[in-house]
This record gives sequence, structure tokens and C-alpha cells, in this order.
Amino acid sequence: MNKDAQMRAAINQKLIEMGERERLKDLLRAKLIECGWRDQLKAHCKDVIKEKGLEHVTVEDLVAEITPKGRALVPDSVKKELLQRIRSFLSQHATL
Amino acid sequence: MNKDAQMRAAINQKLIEMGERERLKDLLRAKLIECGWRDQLKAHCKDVIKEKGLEHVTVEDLVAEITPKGRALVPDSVKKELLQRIRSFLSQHATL
Amino acid sequence: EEARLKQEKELFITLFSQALCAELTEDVLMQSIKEIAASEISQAKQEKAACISRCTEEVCSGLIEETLSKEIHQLAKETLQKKVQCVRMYMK
Repeated sequence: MNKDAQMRAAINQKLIEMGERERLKDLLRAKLIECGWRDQLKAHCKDVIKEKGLEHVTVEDLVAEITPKGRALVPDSVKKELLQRIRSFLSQHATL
Repeated sequence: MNKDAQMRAAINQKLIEMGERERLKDLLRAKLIECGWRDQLKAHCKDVIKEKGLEHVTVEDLVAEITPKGRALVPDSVKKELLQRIRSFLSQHATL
Repeated sequence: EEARLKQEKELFITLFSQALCAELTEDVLMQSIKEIAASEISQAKQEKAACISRCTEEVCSGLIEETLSKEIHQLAKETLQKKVQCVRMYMK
């Protein structure tokens, strides 16, 4: 394993051990609710179900149908905030 | 047309198409005779005619007079049986 | 040397942050999307079942009402006619 890979493994380990990985995910979930992403996606689901008919849609179909919109709807500000928080954690804990 | 109205129309359509609506009405009539509803209401009719006097009663008057009792006298068990039969018919024959 | 190490560290943090951010976002998005889809389908099924149940009851009530109206009318007509016949017979 090269130095970078070792470093990544060590940081990942630290992220899990310190609970930061889950906190980052919780933060993202909270931000997605706060910015209306979840509500927008629910509304999109309802439209798809209405359009295709409930009897013709499985959960898998619906996931496939809404995923592109789900990705596109994440605001840049949310991504930036997450990235910033990760950077800040790494700056404090990554020892090179 | 809203969702409920569409659904009611679809149910009625299915019942009519398969002749079930007429069978249900026949069943109800038979049940009303069997449970004594017809006899009780006939007796009530006679009482009303006697009370008001034959010369003062039209069919419409009589209908108006006996309808509330006619409705009230239908046993819950008969209503439940009819509803159960519709539910069972729909679950076997209809994709709603 | 110190400057080079600092630069290396910065580059590592930038790349690692971006990769981790993408990974976490993907995890959370896919999990949330699956949850939302499953919950919306389940909710739609429940709503439809409730709609069928409600409408079946209404159709049943309508059918009872229709049959009762006819039966009551028929009964009133027959009873009144019989009474009139009786009176006529009596008069004769």
C-alpha cells in the first residue's frame, strides 16, 4: 500500500471511530430536508406514480425514475458546505 | 371528475358489466322479505292509511310517510352482508 | 522542503475531501431516494385501498337506497290499491 492509500485508510478509520462519518451524513440529510429537496422529490414521486399508474410501478422503477432528478436537485450550497466541513475535519486530523 | 367519483364509476361499471348489480338487488329484495322488513312496512302502510283515511292518501303521501321507517328497518346485518359481497366480488373480478 | 510538504498536504486534503464528499453524498442520496420511493409507493397503496373501501361503501349505500326506493314505492302502491279494491268490493 502506498503512502496516499495508507493515509486514506487511516483517515477513513478515524472518521468512523470518531463518529464524524455519521455526523456528516446526518448533516447532509438535515440540509436536504431544510432546502426542500426531500419534499420536491416526494412530489416528483407522486407525479411519476400518477403518470404511470400505481399498478405499473415498483419501488425499483421509481428509484430509477427519480434518481437523476434527485441528484440534480441537490443545491451547490449544500455540497459546498459538506465539502467545507470535510476539509476542516481533515485539516485538523490529517497528519502527513 | 375527482378520484373518488372515478372510482365509484369504475366499481359501478364493473358491477353492471358482469350483471352483479342486478344480482345484488335481487339478493337485497330476498333478504328484506326474509327478515320481515316487507311485512313490517306493509303493516305500517295500513296503519298510515287507517290513520289518515283512505280518501286523503295518495301513493306519494304514503311513500313520504313510510320512507323513514323503511330505511330504519333495514337490519345492519343485511347491509353488512351486501357490502361484504361487493368487496368480495371486486377482489375477485376487478382491477381497480 | 516544508513548503513542498505543506503543498502536498493541501493537495491531498483537496482530493480526499472531494472524493469523500462525493462518496457521502452518493450514500445519503441513494439511501434517501430508496426510502422516499418505498414510502411514496406504500402511501399511494394505502390511499388507493382507502379510496376503494370508501367508494365501495358509497356504491353499496347507493344500491340499497335505489332498491329501497323502488320497494317502498311498490309496497305503498300495492297496499293502497288493495285497500281501494276492498272498499269498492264492500261498496258493491
